[in-house]
Amino acid sequence: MNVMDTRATSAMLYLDGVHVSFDGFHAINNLSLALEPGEMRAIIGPNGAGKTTMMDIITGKTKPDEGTVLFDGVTDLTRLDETRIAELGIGRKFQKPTVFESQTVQDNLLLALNVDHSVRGTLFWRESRAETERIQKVLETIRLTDARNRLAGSLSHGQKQWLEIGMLLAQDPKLLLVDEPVAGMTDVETHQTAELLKEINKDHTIMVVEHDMTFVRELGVKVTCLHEGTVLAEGSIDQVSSNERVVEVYLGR
Amino acid sequence: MFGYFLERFRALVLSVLLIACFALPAFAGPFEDAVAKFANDEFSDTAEAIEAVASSGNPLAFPIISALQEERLSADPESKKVFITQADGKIIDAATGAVVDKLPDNAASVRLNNRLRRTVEAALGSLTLLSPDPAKRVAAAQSVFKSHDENALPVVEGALAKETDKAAKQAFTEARAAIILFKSDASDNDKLDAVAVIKARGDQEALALLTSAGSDQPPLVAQAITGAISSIQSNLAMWSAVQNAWYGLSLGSVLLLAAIGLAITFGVMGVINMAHGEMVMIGAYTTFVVQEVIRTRYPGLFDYSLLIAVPLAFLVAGGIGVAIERSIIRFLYGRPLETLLATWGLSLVLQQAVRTMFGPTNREVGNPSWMSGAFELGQITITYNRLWILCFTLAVFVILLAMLGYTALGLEMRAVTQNRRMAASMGIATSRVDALTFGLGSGIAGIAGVALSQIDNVSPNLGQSYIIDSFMVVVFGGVGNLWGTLVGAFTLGIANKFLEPVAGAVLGKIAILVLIILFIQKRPRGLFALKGRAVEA
Amino acid sequence: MSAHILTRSLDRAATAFILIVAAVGILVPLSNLLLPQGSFLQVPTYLVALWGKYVCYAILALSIDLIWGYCGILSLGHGAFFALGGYAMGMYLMRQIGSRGVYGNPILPDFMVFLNWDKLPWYWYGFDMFPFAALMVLVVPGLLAFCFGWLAFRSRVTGVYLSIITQAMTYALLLAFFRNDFGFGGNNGLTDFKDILGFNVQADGTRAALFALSCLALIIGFLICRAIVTSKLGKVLIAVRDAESRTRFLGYRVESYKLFVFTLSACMAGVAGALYVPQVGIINPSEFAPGNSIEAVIWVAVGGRGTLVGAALGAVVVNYAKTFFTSGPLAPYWLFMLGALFILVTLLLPKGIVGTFNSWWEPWRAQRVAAVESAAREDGISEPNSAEQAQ
Amino acid sequence: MITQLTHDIARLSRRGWLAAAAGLVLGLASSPFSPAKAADDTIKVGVLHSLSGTMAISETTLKDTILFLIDEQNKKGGVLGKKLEAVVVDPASNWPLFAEKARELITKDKVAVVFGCWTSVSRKSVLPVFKELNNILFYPVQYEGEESERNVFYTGAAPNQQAIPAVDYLMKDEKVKRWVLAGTDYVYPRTTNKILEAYLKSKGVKQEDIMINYTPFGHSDWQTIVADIKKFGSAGKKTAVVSTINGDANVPFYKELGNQGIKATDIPVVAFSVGEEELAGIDTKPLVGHLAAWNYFESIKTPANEKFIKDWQAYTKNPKRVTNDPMEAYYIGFNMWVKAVEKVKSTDPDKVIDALPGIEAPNLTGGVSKMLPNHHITKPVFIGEIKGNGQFDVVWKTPGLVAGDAWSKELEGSRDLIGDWVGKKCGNWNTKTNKCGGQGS
Repeated sequence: MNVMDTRATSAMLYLDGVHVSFDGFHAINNLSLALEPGEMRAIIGPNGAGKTTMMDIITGKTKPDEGTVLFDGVTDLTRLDETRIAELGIGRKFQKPTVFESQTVQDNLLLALNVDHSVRGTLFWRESRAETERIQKVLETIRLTDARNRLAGSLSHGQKQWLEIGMLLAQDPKLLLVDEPVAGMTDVETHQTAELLKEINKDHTIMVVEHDMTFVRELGVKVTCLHEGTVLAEGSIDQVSSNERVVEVYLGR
Repeated sequence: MFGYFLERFRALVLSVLLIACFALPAFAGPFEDAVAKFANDEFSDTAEAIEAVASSGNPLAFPIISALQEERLSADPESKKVFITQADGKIIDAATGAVVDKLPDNAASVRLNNRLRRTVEAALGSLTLLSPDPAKRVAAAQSVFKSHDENALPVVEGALAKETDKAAKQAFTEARAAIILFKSDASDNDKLDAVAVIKARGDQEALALLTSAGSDQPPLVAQAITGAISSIQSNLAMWSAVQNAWYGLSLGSVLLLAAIGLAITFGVMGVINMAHGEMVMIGAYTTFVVQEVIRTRYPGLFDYSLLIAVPLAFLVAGGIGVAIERSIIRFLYGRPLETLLATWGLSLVLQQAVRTMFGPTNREVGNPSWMSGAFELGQITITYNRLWILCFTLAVFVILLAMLGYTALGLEMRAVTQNRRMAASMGIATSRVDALTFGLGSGIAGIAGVALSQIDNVSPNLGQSYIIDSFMVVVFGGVGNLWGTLVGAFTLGIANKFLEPVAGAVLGKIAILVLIILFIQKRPRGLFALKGRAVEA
Repeated sequence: MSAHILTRSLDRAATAFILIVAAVGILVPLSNLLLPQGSFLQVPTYLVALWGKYVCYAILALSIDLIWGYCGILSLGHGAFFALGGYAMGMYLMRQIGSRGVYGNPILPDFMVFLNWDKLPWYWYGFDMFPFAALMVLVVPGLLAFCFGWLAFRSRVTGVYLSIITQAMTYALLLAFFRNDFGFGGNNGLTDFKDILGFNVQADGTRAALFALSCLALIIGFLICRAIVTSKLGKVLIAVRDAESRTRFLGYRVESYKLFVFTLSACMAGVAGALYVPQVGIINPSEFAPGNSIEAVIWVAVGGRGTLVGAALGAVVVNYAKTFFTSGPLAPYWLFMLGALFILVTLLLPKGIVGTFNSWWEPWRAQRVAAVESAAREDGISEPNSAEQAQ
Repeated sequence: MITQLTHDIARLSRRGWLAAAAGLVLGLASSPFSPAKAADDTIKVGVLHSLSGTMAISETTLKDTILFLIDEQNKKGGVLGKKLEAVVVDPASNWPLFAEKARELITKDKVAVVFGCWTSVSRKSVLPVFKELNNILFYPVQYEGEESERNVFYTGAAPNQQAIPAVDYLMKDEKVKRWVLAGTDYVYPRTTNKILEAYLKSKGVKQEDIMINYTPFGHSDWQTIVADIKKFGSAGKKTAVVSTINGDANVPFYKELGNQGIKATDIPVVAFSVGEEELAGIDTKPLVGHLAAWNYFESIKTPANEKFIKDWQAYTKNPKRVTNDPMEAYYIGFNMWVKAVEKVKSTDPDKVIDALPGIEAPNLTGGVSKMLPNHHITKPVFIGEIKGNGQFDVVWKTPGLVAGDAWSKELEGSRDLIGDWVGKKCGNWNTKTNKCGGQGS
């Protein structure tokens, strides 16, 4: 790992001049962005704006061609792989809900718990009261207590989204990256999710990518609009949604 | 004993030949006795007969000896009569030249062995040095070059003086040089000139000649010979790199041909078809059936048999491919590892089915005349069958690229593989496209079988020997990219052929496999991998 | 070792399996040795050898199921580890021949004598000692698997690509072992064994002991696999199988997990090979043939992957069928049947025998035990509920 | 998808486990080997040849041959007044399966004798079984020698009955000075080439005039090797190729030879594994004059051979079906076994084994072969040239019959060994130390 001598920035997450291209297509173009500790940030933008690719870069799935990605002001994420980044405390929820479908809800959470992840540790692992209680608490938060022994694959779409958020909670990361958490949810569920995220935001820094403007509005946080891999506008939801360019490329007139 | 005999015989032939140039005296009795010896079915008698006949000066000598070479000479062991079956089917009595109606029932063709075959070649070579056909004169001169028989020198020199054809002149010059080099009483200067001529020829024959002439030469000549040998050797070493490259291209074309169908079914559709090799085998057996029909019904069409087999093999293998897709593979989309197992089972069934139908032994597939033989390009030999296979492979590749790029089916295929649901909603019958794509891949494997039948066994095991190599090519080149398959095949082919002389065939192959395994670690998705998010989807 | 791992892995069904294998492992040799020849209950020696072979195959199948069924690694080269274990044992047996070979050379095996080798190659040293050979049975396959896996998993070669390079690996080894210069007897391999640990390999008693030992190895292998799949490690493996990158984002070092099970599985396959060789009497390069490895995968598919017991069952059933159909009038059709089996199992029985059996059985059982379920809820982690499993 | 296919082990029903385990036991218990009642009115003959897999290409014919010979014998009234009954099994080109099937034939089917195996490795694989269960194996294929076992009778050629006479012929009649020994990399070519190399050196051939080349099984790209042969052959000395290339690889090898224009008159190739059956798959016109050394050719005109071919073609209902050397080896071996059984009036293996040495049976080429104490037989050696019609033309033969040597006289390790199952009762008797058991120490 690569730790710099002094904190270069106070930001929890700091992207500077990031570029990445696939076969000549510039997916991310000179992207710069900073997330303060404890902040929740909503990212919006049209399809292909580079939202998911940005998350891939932060979590180590994609290596940028150039640019800096600093976590907690000291760690250069571009040098690390997914596992190391997850260990540092960055959790991610995927666009398409990704849970372990052939395992129970409870096991999904158990796997997500931020404990010893070594081969030895898992082989000789035994249940502890503390862990059971953590799981119990998360289950309550995501309202799946009754479904704890069901296979994750048998959950509804919305429940899976929640389970995945629950897994993030169990992981207890410093920074949560949440990709389209309300896609396919009913209005009520969307509202509940917004409440949940706000609740989580009390102890965690969060970055949310979302298309649902009602949801973004409900979160009531700073918004960044991406377009063609670069930041188009940044500010409160009202400022951004009144921005000429944003309206032109994304929201539509 | 034999060598002595050969020498004596050559001397005789040539001296008689020289006489024969001026007059044709007619001997009667001895000639007929000599001819009758062919009927004794003893190699030594046959040899004597050749000697006697060739030296007889009889106008029937040439027809008899050339008939002997082409196995058209038959003899009746009881009546001791010998017959020539002429090219037009007419049968004549070899001793008299009289036309006969038919061969006696117990007449058998006169047998030869390698020794006699060489005698016959030498006799014919001497008899044809003055042939009106320049090509025959070149061949005759080359046989003198190999035998460097001193007695032929006057004829060669005579012929050289009169010669107008450029190639024949060159051949006679070289033949003369060869004789002089071995002539013990030739002057040093002549010999040095001869060495220069042979050195200029520069091929393996020249090297062989110089090497065997190396002993007991005058010091000056010996020195020149040593110089010439090393110069030819270094020249040949350079050519051998070219030769390796050509072999590599040729092997690469075979690999490409075998793999290209797989590049479609595996690369484009993601179906791991372990029965791919069996599609190749089916193509080869189609060729066999086509040739059988042609042999029995239309022997004149034999040279076109492959042209007929190509479309048929495509249809047969493609049809079987479509049937497989409809009955098995379509139930397994999205489960690549299970497809692998099912198609492996299928390959066992197909192999055993062919074994039951055609028998377990190899089947004979002949080379049409335009695919037989070889020609020299500089100092390398290029065989026609390899050359045609290379051209054929490239043609198939180009046609396939064009098909995928410019036809409606190609467009639909690409659409379906890139986004099945979207393609379906655009009104493309995806299941039909799947079947046709698989059929196309299988059909191309069938075509590959036609080509491979020209260089390999046609047996039920044919497919097995190509399947692993094909997968290596596709994986190495990068899945889903036909250009990758092309580059992959040629890279592996050439690498293999440059490794083979150094490490031997077995180690070379192991080395290639290990290199591929290591390469996949470096680039898990092959040489020409697709990048970006789409890959993960 | 923590006892809890063992208790966790032994539910009643696993115990039953172990008891049955143990019973077979004890009764068959006893019947063979103690009952009079020709009596109805006596198991003839050739059946002991044959069944011993099946049991070795069952261990191999178990090792494949561990990585394929639970971790999603489809190795088409597992026969290579089996064969390497076999060769290690074969080398020991070869050295035991001593001067009883046809040439009577006390050091060199026969094939080296007639190919004019003047001394034993260095890699044959030590194989005259059983402990060393036994260690090599584990180390050689394990080391190869470790190196191969270390390269492949670290560079994230997965799925079909991994399958194909494992195939390339076993194919390369096949070619290498064919080479006589390699010093392993070339195509003929190692054969004509005399003694193992001082006992005649062809004696009934030795065969019976080897059979019992194979059953014991099957039980131990099964226990190890069970211990792994019922631990949290097992859950991680399934997570890797179902959603590899998700597992990474949770902070698991996926390649370490894969490497661990792959190496362990290779060691198991090596043990299976080592037990196979003295019972079969020969080890040669054809064991490396890619077709053999694919066939072993089929055993697992037939029995039901991800069930362990199914893998063992599949190995026995398919090989029994092979024995049965390669004799008599059906012999020429054996490949038709094997091929059809591959196709039908993947098309109609994708869960294999045990898996399919369970999916019929489970819903019915679920109703019956629904009442008991609520009581069992609190310790749900180690005893997951299957009420929802009806599919 | 996979997720649905597999289940956590713990979720398996307990009954499911029990049932599965019970199934396992049933599978083991209900074996196919409920000991068969050996019918008393027949003598069972085991046939152990691969009918599927890679070796089926060669072995299927031999299975048919034995069935044909049994059929002929039964027409004559069988043996000892009993009909012969063939028991055919398919070891599927799988070497361990050969051992398993051999065991099954002997133990379950109680066969009196087994005819089988083609590859050396299959013979090596069944050897311990035959020794342990004390039965008889007739092995009909030319092989590398270096073996003499009490339970095995070798009716194919030993190296001195094929390789050495062929090399002698080339040296004397073709004046060959330079040798390419090309083979597939397995034991038979390795040993044969070792023997030939030693033999050639003893005849004064220098190391640089011998080129040895090995290729993998089923090698199909011969361009480089054929070019190397051509290069090697252009050193000004008469060159020949001695080919121990295995069956499948021969077709592409000969095709490449033909296409690169290597004619038999320039560089003759003499092969030990190419017979009528193999040539049936090649257009032989470009190969005319290349050689093969065998103990039998279909084209040899003797009344016995003509009758054999006619009956064989009638039996297989295929007027084009060819015959070959291993078939003749079976013809001889089968008749020897019949004679031995009739001599001792029993099929008891011990008695038959003791009776066999000394038994004589006519071969198909006009001579009478004899079983030797080392369990090999005497055979004539023929050199044949390939003809345009896929047959061979015999151009040379040994004056008399050649006795098969179990142990090569050319190899250091086996020079002093002999096999003698009559006097010494030993397969590896050392004539120097006068002890049984190889070189001793």
